[in-house]
Amino acid sequence: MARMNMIQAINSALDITMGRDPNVLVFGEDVGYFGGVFRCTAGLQKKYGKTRCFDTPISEGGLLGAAVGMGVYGLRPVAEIQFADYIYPAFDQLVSELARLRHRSAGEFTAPVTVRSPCGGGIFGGQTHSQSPEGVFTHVCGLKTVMPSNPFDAKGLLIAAIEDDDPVVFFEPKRIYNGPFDGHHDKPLQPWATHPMGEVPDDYYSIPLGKANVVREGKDCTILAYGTMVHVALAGTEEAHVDAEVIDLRTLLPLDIDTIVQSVQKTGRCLILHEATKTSGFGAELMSLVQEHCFWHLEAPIVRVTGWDTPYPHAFEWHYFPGPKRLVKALQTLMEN
Amino acid sequence: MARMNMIQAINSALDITMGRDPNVLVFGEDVGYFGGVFRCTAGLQKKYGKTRCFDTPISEGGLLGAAVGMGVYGLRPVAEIQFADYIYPAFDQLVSELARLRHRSAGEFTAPVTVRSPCGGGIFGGQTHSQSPEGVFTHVCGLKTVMPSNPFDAKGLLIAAIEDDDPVVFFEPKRIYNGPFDGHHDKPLQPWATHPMGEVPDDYYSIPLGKANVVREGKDCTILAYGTMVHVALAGTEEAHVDAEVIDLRTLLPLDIDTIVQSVQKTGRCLILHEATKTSGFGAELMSLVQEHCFWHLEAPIVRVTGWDTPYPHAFEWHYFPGPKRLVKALQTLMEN
Amino acid sequence: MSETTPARLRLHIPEPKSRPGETPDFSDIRVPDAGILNRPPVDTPDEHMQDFAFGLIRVLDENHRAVGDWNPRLSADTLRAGLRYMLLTRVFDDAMQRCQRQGKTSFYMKCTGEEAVAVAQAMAHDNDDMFFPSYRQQGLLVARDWPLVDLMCQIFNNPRDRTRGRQLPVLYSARDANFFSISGNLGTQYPQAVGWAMASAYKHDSRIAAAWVGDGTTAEADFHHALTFATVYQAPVILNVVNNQWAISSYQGIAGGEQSTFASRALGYGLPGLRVDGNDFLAVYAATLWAAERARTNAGPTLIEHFTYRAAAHSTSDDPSGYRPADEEKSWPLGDPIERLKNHLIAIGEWSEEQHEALGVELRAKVKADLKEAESFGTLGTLPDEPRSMFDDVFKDLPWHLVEQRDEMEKL
Amino acid sequence: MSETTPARLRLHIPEPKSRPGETPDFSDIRVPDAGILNRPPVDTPDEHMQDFAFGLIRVLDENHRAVGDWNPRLSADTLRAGLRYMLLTRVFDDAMQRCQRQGKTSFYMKCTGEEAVAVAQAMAHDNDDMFFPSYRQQGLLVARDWPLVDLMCQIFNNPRDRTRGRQLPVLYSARDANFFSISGNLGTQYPQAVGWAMASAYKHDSRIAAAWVGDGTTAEADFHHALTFATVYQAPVILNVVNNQWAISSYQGIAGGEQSTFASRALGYGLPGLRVDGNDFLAVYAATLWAAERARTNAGPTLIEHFTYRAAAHSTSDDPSGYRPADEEKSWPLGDPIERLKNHLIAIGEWSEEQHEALGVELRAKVKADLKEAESFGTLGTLPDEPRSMFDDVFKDLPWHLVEQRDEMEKL
Ligand SMILES: Cc1ncc(C[n+]2csc(CCOP(=O)(O)OP(=O)(O)O)c2C)c(N)n1
Ligand SMILES: Cc1ncc(C[n+]2csc(CCOP(=O)(O)OP(=O)(O)O)c2C)c(N)n1
Ligand SMILES: [Mg+2]
Ligand SMILES: [Mg+2]
Repeated sequence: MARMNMIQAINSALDITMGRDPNVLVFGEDVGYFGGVFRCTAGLQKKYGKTRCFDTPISEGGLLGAAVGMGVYGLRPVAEIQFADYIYPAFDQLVSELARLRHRSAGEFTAPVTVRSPCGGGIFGGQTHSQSPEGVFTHVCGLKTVMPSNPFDAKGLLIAAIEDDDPVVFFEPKRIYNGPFDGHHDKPLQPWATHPMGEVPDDYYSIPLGKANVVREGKDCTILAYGTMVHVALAGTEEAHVDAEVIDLRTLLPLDIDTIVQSVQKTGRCLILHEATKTSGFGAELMSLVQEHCFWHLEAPIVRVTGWDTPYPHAFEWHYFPGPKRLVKALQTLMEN
Repeated sequence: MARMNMIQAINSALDITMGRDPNVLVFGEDVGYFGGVFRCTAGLQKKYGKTRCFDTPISEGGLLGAAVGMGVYGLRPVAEIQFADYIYPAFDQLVSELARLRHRSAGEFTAPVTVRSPCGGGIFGGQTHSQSPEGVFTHVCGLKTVMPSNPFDAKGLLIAAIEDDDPVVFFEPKRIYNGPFDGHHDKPLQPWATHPMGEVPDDYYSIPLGKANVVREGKDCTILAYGTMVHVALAGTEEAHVDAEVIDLRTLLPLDIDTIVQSVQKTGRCLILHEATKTSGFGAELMSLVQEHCFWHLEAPIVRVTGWDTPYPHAFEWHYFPGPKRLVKALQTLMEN
Repeated sequence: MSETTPARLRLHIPEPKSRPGETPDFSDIRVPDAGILNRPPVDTPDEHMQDFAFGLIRVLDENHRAVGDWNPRLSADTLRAGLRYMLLTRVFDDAMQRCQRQGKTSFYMKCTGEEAVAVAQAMAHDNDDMFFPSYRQQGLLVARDWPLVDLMCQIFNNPRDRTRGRQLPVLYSARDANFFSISGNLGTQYPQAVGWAMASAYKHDSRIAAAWVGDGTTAEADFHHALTFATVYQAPVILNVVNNQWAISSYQGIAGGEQSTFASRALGYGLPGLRVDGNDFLAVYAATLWAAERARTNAGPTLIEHFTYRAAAHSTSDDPSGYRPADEEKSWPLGDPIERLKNHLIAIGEWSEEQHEALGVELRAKVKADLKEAESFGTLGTLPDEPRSMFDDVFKDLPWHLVEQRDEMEKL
Repeated sequence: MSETTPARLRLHIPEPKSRPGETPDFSDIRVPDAGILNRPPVDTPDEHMQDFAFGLIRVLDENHRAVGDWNPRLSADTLRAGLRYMLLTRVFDDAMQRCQRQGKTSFYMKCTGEEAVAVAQAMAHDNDDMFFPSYRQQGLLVARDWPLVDLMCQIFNNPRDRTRGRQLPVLYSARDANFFSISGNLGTQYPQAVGWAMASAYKHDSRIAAAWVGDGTTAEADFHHALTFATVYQAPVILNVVNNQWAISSYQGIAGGEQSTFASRALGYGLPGLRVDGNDFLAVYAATLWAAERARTNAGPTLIEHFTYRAAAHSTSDDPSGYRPADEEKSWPLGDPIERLKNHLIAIGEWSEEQHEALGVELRAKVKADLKEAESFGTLGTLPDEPRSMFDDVFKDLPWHLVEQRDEMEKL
């Protein structure tokens, strides 16, 4: 057991899969010699050589297109999109090609590509370094979408994603790269070293995609969260003195519906928490599924706590970020009803 | 009053706005001399000249980027994306630029661009000529999203969209270009000429964005639909012998929430119908809003009837298309509950 | 401050020289003599490759002789094989077009007039080279002896359709022919081919990749992506632009062909661009051999512009009389690829009108027989499979929500 | 079948000549003498523009003299103005970098070593020409006499920030300076500039547009989109590529600069590409005048590659010692733009070390005073506005759901 922050855990996942499988290639903007602007690929070029971990031109569409072709050849490319905000230039290759190839060719051609990308705000990145576009990808048939909330999960889920024969979009909440963040931006940063989920085995293990994790058991209500928001959920729960069951979805698609339904049928109340903008965000799908599966168990309307429907403003980051204060208030409404 | 099909109505809207405002330019792939693969821009180049209605290179990203620049200059560009399936190469210019410009520049720069694009299936187009991506755009702050269901609305809404100072994505369900379609593909096509909504004034009028239309009053339940599905909703209602209130949303964002809430609070039951794939489709947002606003009035779970979560298969079009048969069954479940 | 006096700016909109009602006008097309260009070494630095990007590589001259440095000196058997494949492709196209008119398929696209491109290139490549085609390279499959019955079944979406009715007809997939699944989205295969070639190079393999787009598609982002990645990583790939003068109703000037050639796009990336008479079987064959040798010897990628003409409609949904003069194709200065190769074979005494006649009869009979067989498995309307099959292959394994939806569909 | 014997393919990965710990090595950069290239008419057909895309337009020679056909023959006052703007830009950069270290702003980006590009170009343009910059052309605003206090307030996101704290610092907007809102997404402004220029041409206006991207950004789709639309519609636009050798940690070879020049990209589109010594104020000024005259006379667009060097870190979040030799900038063969113009002015007897010294003192004092004023309105942490303001400008008018969300926020 070692202590790793999320960057080290991701680096370890890449290192281990590259070591086990010569078909795993890692590339993206600044990922080669430099090791990535967030250092997730540090040391990999030195260890595995220039043709296994390298820089690409600043062309998200091009690097995704090339990744699809490499996948078709038989490799397992792991492509980094430097910021999730910059995944849009690659959108056509992602949704029209990568996601559809297996289906349109009836399985003749497939591309097991993993797309890694840091997402989310809380780092003073302004509107073009803070977005959480995960919801859009859950609307695209043929893609799996993952977002870990801690180093242990990040490593296990990334290894599973790379080994998965379907394309996976793997979002990394950059705000928690170095430590958990519960939304109290005025508090000093807690390093992962002091957090149980910062304990990460050095060697190989994987966490199956599609399985959620109940990070806190409770009976008053159910909170559905993922990524950074899991920590906000836990903090808000304590501060609201509500015995909430907190579920870390880990994989958004395919979704672990059973764990969700069981919990909501038990608690009768549900709150959905995400950083992405509200309208047509993934919270809408979660709310719909809970409504469809648990209608007769619901004792109060399901509640969404999300980012506002505006671009992520640089100056008003903490007014925008759905932190504990908003969560506590929402939990109170949820319980009063 | 003239009789127009949807193509003629759209052509008339373009003709009238070009006639009234020299800043309106119309362009896209094959829209110039030829008049568009669906003929929506027929005759406009001849009437207004090559520099007002012209072909663009096959570069959706390029033509959208150019449209943004034209908008910044002070023009009102109307860009056609030949098929909604091909809007993805323009995705970055749409969501990162067009949608955000006013906000990021605090109003210093704006681009009143209208993006027209035929969407939807039922025309043997296969997976790359049948998609309904509207939901994705409702998740993007700063874009308005419109989808008409008939010639009269198409003309009035398109004129409003072009005159609107915010960017508008205007989806045209190509299956109903020539006549309403209720999902009974075996029945002969009914031309718009024989349909009341095929009666379209020759001259200028506009229909405000953000206002839904109750196309059928009813008390048993509420059906939320738009585009082609409005006609399926009306057919299914008759066939299920359910007195449903059918609401044609017309504009998805901003949404006419009042009309929806009023109706559901009256009926206590709600069904949502769209052709797009289910997971994280716009139906999820509709279901969430209804759940949030009408929870205490709901007598049964809200139901979604949508396209399956697969690419649109060429051979199984009618197994994929959410037609009256599926609607009737869903209405029965909805009423039984 | 600029010293120029403010002039009134003008917006330029490119226009073809002739439109419906006018007489076809190709007077702006310069047709250099065959054989005048030399064949440089495959590792020639691109600054010395200018002439090949702006000129036109041609082998067959007015007297139907193969002349010059680029003459690939092919055996008569190879030439006859090429002629046969081209003619078979044309006969196949005509037959499938008829099927569409008869309602046996929803859609079809011919490559009439462009047969030399796909056929000569398939023959010049190794059989295990990987092809990333557009929808207009059916000749690649014909020349790789892929069963026409299989293509027909894909077109008919019948139970023998290996893609199980998933795609629009003509968007073939044929992995066993090293022929990539065709996308409906233009140009996406271009960077994919480069990625495949990068993988082949990474693996120290010897297989190279080739990709095709049309003149209109060069305007897409993926064209630039492919050229950029190809030059940066010196990928073993041949990037082909089939300039058939039209993109549905837009002539090639709308794609940027007015100010320069598509072959010349390569020069700015430090790559050689070869502009080839696309209706000259021998020229296409020779240019492809050159680019293939270049790729296989780690000398780098090549862009080839095939200068040809789309003699037929864009597709069965298109009517060219709406945007170009009637039978403009008859005035196309570079002639017809099948006629030209036939005349060459006759000129060298290796073919005759009678043999050609007989070949036509034989191939029409073959296609008729294949069609009969394919139709016996069903045409448009016969479902290729159980409807439930549409849920397969979205993912490798069906997730719960697709199982649920499949059950819902079957309970209807 | 290919006649080449299957070779083992190799994947090529470009590498800079020197990395940290090694001595800087620019031996592969050829520096032609100043003044050797002629200045062609602005409507010269692009096939005769080769030399300008592969050579290097330079005016200042080793003896600090302005030589050759491209010498714009600027007055001493103009030259002194240019020197002043460049120095002011550098002083401003240093001050803002300090502010970031002091926590007065979250982020900053310098353009040290590249000042000549933005300053000379702004001066060569008409004031009503429209600029679509990247984040490294602050010199454009300085040279248009835009108040530094306004820029500082944007950087500090204080109540005087005209963009109301919406964007990351340095992503300025300055409509009154005809300076377009800078996007965080690389390259998107390129086709937008072309569209703006098309609109200006459509309106028979006389204003032209100019856009800037870095070497790395040329790989983005929008680079190709811009060049394609510019050539097709012959838009009155100047497309600039500032090749400062680095894109964060990737050297320009990763963007495709290894096999050809960025200026040469233009040739394949039938456009002239000018490759200019970006650290030579006079050369940049002259090339810009040429391209502006070309655009304004409906002769077409131009691509200009400014060959320069990013002397500072990419941004305050970056540390170049991780990927390039320490003080590599000292070995840059084209020197420093401010030094070079200063030496030229001294050489022609229009300037002195003393005056330069005094100018430095004056500008540092000016920036200090401006900073004092800007800081008086607040720095990072002082909110630019009411939080509710973040809901403005998403749309022209607030739709109900934003009103609802705004109320929810305020009720907290
Ligand atoms: C991304 C995308 N945009 C638009 C289309 C619609 N479309 C199909 S074919 C075509 C014309 C292509 O012309 P070209 O590239 O010259 O190929 P050709 O048909 O001449 O072989 C267009 C615009 C598409 N399929 N994909
Ligand atoms: C679409 C997009 N991809 C990636 C980034 C991240 N990024 C910001 S600056 C930069 C490097 C740009 O290099 P270059 O174009 O050479 O400009 P320079 O910084 O050297 O002036 C990168 C990769 C971005 N901002 N936008
Ligand atoms: Mg074409
Ligand atoms: Mg750079």
